[in-house]
Amino acid sequence: MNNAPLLELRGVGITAGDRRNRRTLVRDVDLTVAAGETVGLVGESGSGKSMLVKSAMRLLPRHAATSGRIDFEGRSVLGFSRRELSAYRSRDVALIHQDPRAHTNPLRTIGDFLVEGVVAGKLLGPREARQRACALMAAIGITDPEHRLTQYPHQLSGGLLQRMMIVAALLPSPKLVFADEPTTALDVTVQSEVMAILQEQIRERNLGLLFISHDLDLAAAVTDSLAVMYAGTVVERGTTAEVYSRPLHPYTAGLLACRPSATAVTRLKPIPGRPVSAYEVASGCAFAARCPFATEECRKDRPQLRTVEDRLVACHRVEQIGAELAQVVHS
Amino acid sequence: MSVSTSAAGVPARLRTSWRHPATALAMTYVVGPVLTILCASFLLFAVLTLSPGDPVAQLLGPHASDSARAAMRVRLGLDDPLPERYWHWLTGALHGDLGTSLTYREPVSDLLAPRLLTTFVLVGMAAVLILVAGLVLGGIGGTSPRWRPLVNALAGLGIAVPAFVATTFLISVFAVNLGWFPTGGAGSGFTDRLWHLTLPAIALSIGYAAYLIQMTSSAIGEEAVAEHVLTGRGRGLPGSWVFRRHILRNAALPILTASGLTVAGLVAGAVVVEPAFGIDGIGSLLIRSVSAKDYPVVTAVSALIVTVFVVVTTLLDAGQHLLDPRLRKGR
Amino acid sequence: SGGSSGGQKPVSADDLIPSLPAAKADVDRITWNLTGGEPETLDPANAATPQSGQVVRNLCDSLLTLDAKFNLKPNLASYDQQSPTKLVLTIRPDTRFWDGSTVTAEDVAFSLRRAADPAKIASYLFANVDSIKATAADKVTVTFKQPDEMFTSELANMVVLKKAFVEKAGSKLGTPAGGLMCSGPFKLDKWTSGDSITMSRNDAYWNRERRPFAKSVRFTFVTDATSLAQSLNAGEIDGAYELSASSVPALQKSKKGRLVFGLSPQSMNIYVARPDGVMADGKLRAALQRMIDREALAKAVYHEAATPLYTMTPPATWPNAQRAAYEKAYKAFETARSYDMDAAKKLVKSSSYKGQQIVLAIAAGDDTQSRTAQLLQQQGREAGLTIKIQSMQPLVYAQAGYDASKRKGVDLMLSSNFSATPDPLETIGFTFLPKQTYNYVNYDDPQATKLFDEARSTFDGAQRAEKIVEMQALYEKADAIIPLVSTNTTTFLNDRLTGAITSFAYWSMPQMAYVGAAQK
Amino acid sequence: MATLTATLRLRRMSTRRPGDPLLMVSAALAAGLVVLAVIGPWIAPYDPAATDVLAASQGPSGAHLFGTDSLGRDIFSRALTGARLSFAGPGIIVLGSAGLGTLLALAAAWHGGWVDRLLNRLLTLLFAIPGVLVAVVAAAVFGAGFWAPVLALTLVYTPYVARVVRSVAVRQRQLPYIEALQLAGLPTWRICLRHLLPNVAPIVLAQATIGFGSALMDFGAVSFLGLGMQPPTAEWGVMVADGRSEVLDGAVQQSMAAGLCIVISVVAFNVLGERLTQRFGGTR
Amino acid sequence: MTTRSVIAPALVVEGLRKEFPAHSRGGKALVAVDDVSFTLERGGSLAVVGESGSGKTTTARIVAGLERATSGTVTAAGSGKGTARPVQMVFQDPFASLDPRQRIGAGLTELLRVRIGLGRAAARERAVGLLAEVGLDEQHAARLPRDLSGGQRQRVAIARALALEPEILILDEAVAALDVSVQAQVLNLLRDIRERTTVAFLFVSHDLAVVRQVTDQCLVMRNGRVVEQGPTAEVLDHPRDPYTRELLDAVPRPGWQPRRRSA
Ligand SMILES: Nc1ncnc2c1ncn2[C@@H]1O[C@H](COP(=O)(O)OP(=O)(O)OP(=O)(O)O)[C@@H](O)[C@H]1O
Ligand SMILES: Nc1ncnc2c1ncn2[C@@H]1O[C@H](COP(=O)(O)OP(=O)(O)OP(=O)(O)O)[C@@H](O)[C@H]1O
Ligand SMILES: [Mg+2]
Ligand SMILES: [Mg+2]
Repeated sequence: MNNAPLLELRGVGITAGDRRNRRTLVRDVDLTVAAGETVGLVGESGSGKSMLVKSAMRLLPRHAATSGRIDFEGRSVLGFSRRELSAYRSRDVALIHQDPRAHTNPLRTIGDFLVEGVVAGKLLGPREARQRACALMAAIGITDPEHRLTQYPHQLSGGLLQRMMIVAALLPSPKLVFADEPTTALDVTVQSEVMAILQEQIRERNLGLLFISHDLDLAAAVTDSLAVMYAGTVVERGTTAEVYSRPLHPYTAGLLACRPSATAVTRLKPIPGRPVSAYEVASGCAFAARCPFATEECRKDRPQLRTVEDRLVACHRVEQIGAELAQVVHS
Repeated sequence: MSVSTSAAGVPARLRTSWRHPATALAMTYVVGPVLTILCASFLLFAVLTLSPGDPVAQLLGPHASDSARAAMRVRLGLDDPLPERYWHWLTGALHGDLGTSLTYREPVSDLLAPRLLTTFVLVGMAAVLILVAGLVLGGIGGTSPRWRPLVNALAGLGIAVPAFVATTFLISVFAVNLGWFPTGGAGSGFTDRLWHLTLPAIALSIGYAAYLIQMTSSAIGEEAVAEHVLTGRGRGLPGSWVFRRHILRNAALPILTASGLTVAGLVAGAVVVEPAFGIDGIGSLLIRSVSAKDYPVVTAVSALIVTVFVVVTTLLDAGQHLLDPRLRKGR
Repeated sequence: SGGSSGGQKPVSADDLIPSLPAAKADVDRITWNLTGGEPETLDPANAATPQSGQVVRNLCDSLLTLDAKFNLKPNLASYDQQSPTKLVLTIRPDTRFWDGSTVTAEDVAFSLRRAADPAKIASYLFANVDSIKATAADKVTVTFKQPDEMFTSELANMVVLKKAFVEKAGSKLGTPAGGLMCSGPFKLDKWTSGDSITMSRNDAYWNRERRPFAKSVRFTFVTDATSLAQSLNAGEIDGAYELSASSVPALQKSKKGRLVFGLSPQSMNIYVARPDGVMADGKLRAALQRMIDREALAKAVYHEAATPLYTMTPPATWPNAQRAAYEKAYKAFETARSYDMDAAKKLVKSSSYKGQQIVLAIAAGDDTQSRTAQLLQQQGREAGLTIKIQSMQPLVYAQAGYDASKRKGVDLMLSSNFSATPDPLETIGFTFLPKQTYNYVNYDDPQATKLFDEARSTFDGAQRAEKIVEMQALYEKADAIIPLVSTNTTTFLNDRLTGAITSFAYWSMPQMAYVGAAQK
Repeated sequence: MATLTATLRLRRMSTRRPGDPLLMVSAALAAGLVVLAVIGPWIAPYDPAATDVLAASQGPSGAHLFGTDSLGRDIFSRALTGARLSFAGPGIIVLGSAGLGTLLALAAAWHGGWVDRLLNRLLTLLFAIPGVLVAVVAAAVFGAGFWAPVLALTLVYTPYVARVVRSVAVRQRQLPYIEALQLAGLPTWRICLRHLLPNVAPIVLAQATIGFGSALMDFGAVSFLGLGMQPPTAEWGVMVADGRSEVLDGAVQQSMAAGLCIVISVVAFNVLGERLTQRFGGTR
Repeated sequence: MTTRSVIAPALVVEGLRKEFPAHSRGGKALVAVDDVSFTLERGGSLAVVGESGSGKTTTARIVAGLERATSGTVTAAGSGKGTARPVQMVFQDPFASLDPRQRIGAGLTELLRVRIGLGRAAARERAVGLLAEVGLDEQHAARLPRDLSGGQRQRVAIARALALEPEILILDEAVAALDVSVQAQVLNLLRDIRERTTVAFLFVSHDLAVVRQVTDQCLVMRNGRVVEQGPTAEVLDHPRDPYTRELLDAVPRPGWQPRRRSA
């Protein structure tokens, strides 16, 4: 186990489609999650966040292909045999989805759903598994857990169901949890509660967490480090505090600036244009079309992630525009 | 047949908002179907009664006097008002007396009983063929992307072969040229009957089996890419576990419906196949009775076919309510 | 295959075979198909279809009978025409029903009176009957309102039932549930609706000569020509009468049995369907007579199971004794109506025909009729006529047979006729007497009517033949009926069997009693 | 919400995918068949009704591509000529049932409530009566021929169209754009005809295409049973039935030619309909 | 903004109540909206906030006339223009609120011609003007909705609503489905519209930060009832109701920590 990070993505690319029209969805992504670390992955819709998680679990649909390296504890996930893969999925990692209702089988009880992972993986016996599940449910404040086991998904509210997803994810004691926008479908108050539970459990067990969100504020509040994605690539990576307070990439800065403030009424500074997908970008920086600082170089060459002030940024002009960016965010 | 092949989907049932649960159940499973059967049988009865052609023409031959004809019409109640005749028929039918055939001058129930057995064996054989072929091939098509195109092509072709064309083809090849099977008759005794009914059962089943293959294949295929199945995979559940508990279990509902509807439609399909093979079942009886305007027989056979259909669909409905917890406990 | 028709030359009357060589030994079981399908009833008074009549004749004894050459013979009774209006039947003394009871004069009188009931299909035969009485223990006397020569020959199809049984069975008589009680060579075993009728030998049958060879006979009901031919070829079914023309070629090649054509009074004709309309023009009707290639029709549609026909009454209805007289008259028509398209065209030209549509009605679903009509249509086109085929629902078609209102708009009707007895008078009467059922064109010639009445009261065959031939010369001039072919009785019999009656006389005798093993 | 957007985008992506080879092939085949059906009688080498007893029941040859039937008619010409009637019946059935079904479906979807419930009851009733039964009874009432089965099958097919279109229309009806139009005060007929109808039209088309295949088979079946078109009419169902009597003699050409015509046509229209359904995202 | 309140209100809602019949057998009727009253000033902007299922949408739909209230009254200022409706609505889902088969320009001109009664040329000219008002240009008029991005569609939806010159514009989560970067564009557009015209906004949202930007009055709903009502800044800065406070606490912001409500 030594120093190898829990999860390491190197130059990951994802393409999808049939032979005649293949599309790049994700391009050249590097990302690491260390044990006990909470990493945030933020980006607007379609930037490839979910695809990245799916590829890390080898859950991509048949017509999609992954390139690059994905290592878990130093072992190549893409090279896993069937058995290894099964063990990896059942013990090492867990996935919490955005829409819990679509991700539970409507015809089976919550009890079946919660324990089948550990029972099928022969980690626990059925009875033991149910006891553990009840204990865990009680711990996160779900009343009458025994009764919940016999209920069906449609009888539970979205918030409760999402908490069940968390229980199901934690039951096999994985080392790493992927949480793909776990609260997007929920009310703010419920979101707060679900996030609190998730954070509490992750910290308690010292698990790795890859937290995906399009809400920069939320991600900033719950993560240790942040990766910002745009059009299938990571444009900036660093510790949460730094990225949030002093973005180096114009896109990160733009995102921060365009959020309406919860405390003051100001005229918003939107990013012009619309978000694009990876396959819509021909060459050059994907953000160039919307970037106020873009130059000819940006439009021609794709910037690579490079280290700038302890951070990784994919921008040709980081050095030149630093001061202006700060102004954009904080005015 | 089409209506046969185009037969698809369950007739959507009314979701009535009756207050009392028992009333609602009775409404759905008893009153509705019974009303449907009554309406259908009355419609057929009325339409047939109003059709041109005098059944007495055949009963008395060409040389009878007008007064003899008139007397016969009175005796058979042919001149009574329509509702009265229907009421008469209905009350009789409720007491097990389906009336007396005009052409055969014997009780309709006596005519039906032996023919029902023939048709039942034919339909039973066809049902077995359909279910075996449909579920096995459909299962292969649904689970194996490699075989799917072939299975789909087969099903597509099968659906396009009308029973009457299949009949002609089968007779020409297997009966006339190869001499493996007889071309007609229902046979007597168990094995002889099976032997006689093999070709008709195949002809009858081709279209329906193809339909079932399609439905099964697409139900399994659709379920296989459902998000909750993805969740199962993501939790490292073994493939067979996911297939049995998530894919098959969930696909079972539409497959059950399709199977049931297919079998319910078979009796109607026999109307085409039986005359073509010279099998004297209720299908042939219907065709003959229609041209002889033997309305007690036609009404009884039609009511029977409709009843079988309605009963099967009602059972399917009930089965769905049992199998689907979402329907079981209300919303 | 046994001495059936020679393949190439058209079948002529001389090629027809009345019966196959006599059976040599008993057989256990014969499976025979009723090509018309399941009988609607076995009640003799209503058994008017080929299939129901055929079965009944084996079960119940007719008072008189025919032989294979249509000669009238005594059977259960012998007859004595004591005067033109009085007929006395003498019942054989030793006759017994299946249950062992004696056949009495009362049973005979009862059976006849029952058939005369207007609600029975056969009742029309009794139109001239005044009374039916059992006048002695073994005698039944029938008196007539007016002399009726035809009645006697109809007695070949009149069967006797046990009175007590009939009264008990009521309306169930002759159904699968009700059964029958007769004195015939076979006893009814079982009628399984939709499947078969089985009958077994009546070992106590009074007529030793007619004792059946077969222990049991099973009648099947296959109607589909293809299925039937296949079953015959496979030996599953031993034989059948009245095979469909379309299965003739295949069966002729059969290695399992032989196909035989026999004389039959059945014919296919075109009836002019109404007195008005385009066909009212006599020239046009005459054109029709000449434009039809009857030979080709017999060949293409019937595969030679039919013989061209040139008068309404087919040769099979001629009494054997007067054959020569009838034949002479017939030849004249054969020449005058022979196929001649040029003559037909001329006739059409000289007629009032202006290209109107001529509607020809046929029964829907009747393959032979449909093919015949198609051929007629084609030949009509050659002659310059536009013929439109109108398929009628079988029931409507049947109704149109006697109800003029159902023939509205129809100019011609294709119709097959059959007369069960060797007597041309019956058909002629229905067709050419005023107000009769088939007199669609309102033919009314007092001279012909007079001849008809005289013929009916003439019990001497030769004299009657004279009158009929004279009458025929009159009514055929009207061309109200365009005869097409006389359809032969086609019989298929498995080679293991023989003895079958192969002329239409089978319908008036216990035909299954004759069939037995071909080898000792 | 983000994923909602993503799936919508995905769908958009797939509907704009340019080439669906199966769609193109089946559309071309179907179109070709329709053209043949229209011009068939003119290009047929022989008069389909011309009998030639001397050349009866011949196998395929140069003079007679598919051989001749028992009356010596050219089967190829009959098959070609027969296409017109064989297509006309289903064509009318499909037009009628699609029109009627769409009308009912729109009315039910728009009004909801008791109108919808009444329609639903009616459809359930119609579903329960098998199509063949209706066609058979119709033939008994109106007499065998063209119109009886056509009208009966139109009636039988209506509920199938109505059910599918209704479900699509109900879905459309609930979309905000319809409410926006209502709010804007546009007259109901205008919303129904100019907005709702065009949006359900593709699915009606797809449904009608599949229905055409089924109708072709059912229409043929009714003729085959002797309750529809009558011989000597050149129509495929009639031809299959007609050829049956020759099968014993080993002359299968008539039945097989007509049968193949039916199968090929049905496959073409079924595939086309299925591809259209897929493209327009309706439910089967 | 304060000067505006002198004029008669654009919308007065009093004692609004809406019950939905029970779904399942034996169930009770669901009270979606319970005794809701508020006033929307002419040119004002009122936010309706609350958790999911609190009855926001139902209230908005009743005001729009898309739903019938069980009881209570809705009085909207009659529009001087006569034919046009005083209330228009912009929906949440930008992908479903435009007829997918109608070109943008055609949709606008249809409304202008049928409802306002403009001639063909005038309608076209006005349509271009409207598109310009929402930041789209003439070339967008020829496109189908599927060729536009979500933000652009929402602009079109706003243009359509404005075309009928309503007194009141209801925006039901109108920016919720948009990407953040685009959401800001639309919010700015809404602010511009408020400044340029006298149309009043009824702004339904669950996003308090957004609410602060575009409204000046605020209504907090829970379980169909109004729990707090007042000027937006007042309500958001000094919430009086515990539920409002809870809502505010749950909004992620720098230094925020998620908290469990109970236990
Ligand atoms: N199964 C698929 N096949 C092809 N393309 C896909 C598939 N699923 C998603 N995409 C495309 O991949 C890109 C990235 O999608 P992804 O779902 O990863 O985005 P995301 O960042 O998770 O967005 P969201 O916030 O909406 O969930 C999008 O352009 C999407 O349209
Ligand atoms: N047509 C309807 N039939 C039955 N119940 C309904 C209907 N529309 C809404 N409801 C119910 O009324 C309640 C209020 O719904 P409403 O849509 O107004 O909430 P909302 O505040 O807009 O929620 P959200 O933030 O999720 O949009 C909910 O419980 C909902 O289930
Ligand atoms: Mg995602
Ligand atoms: Mg809402």
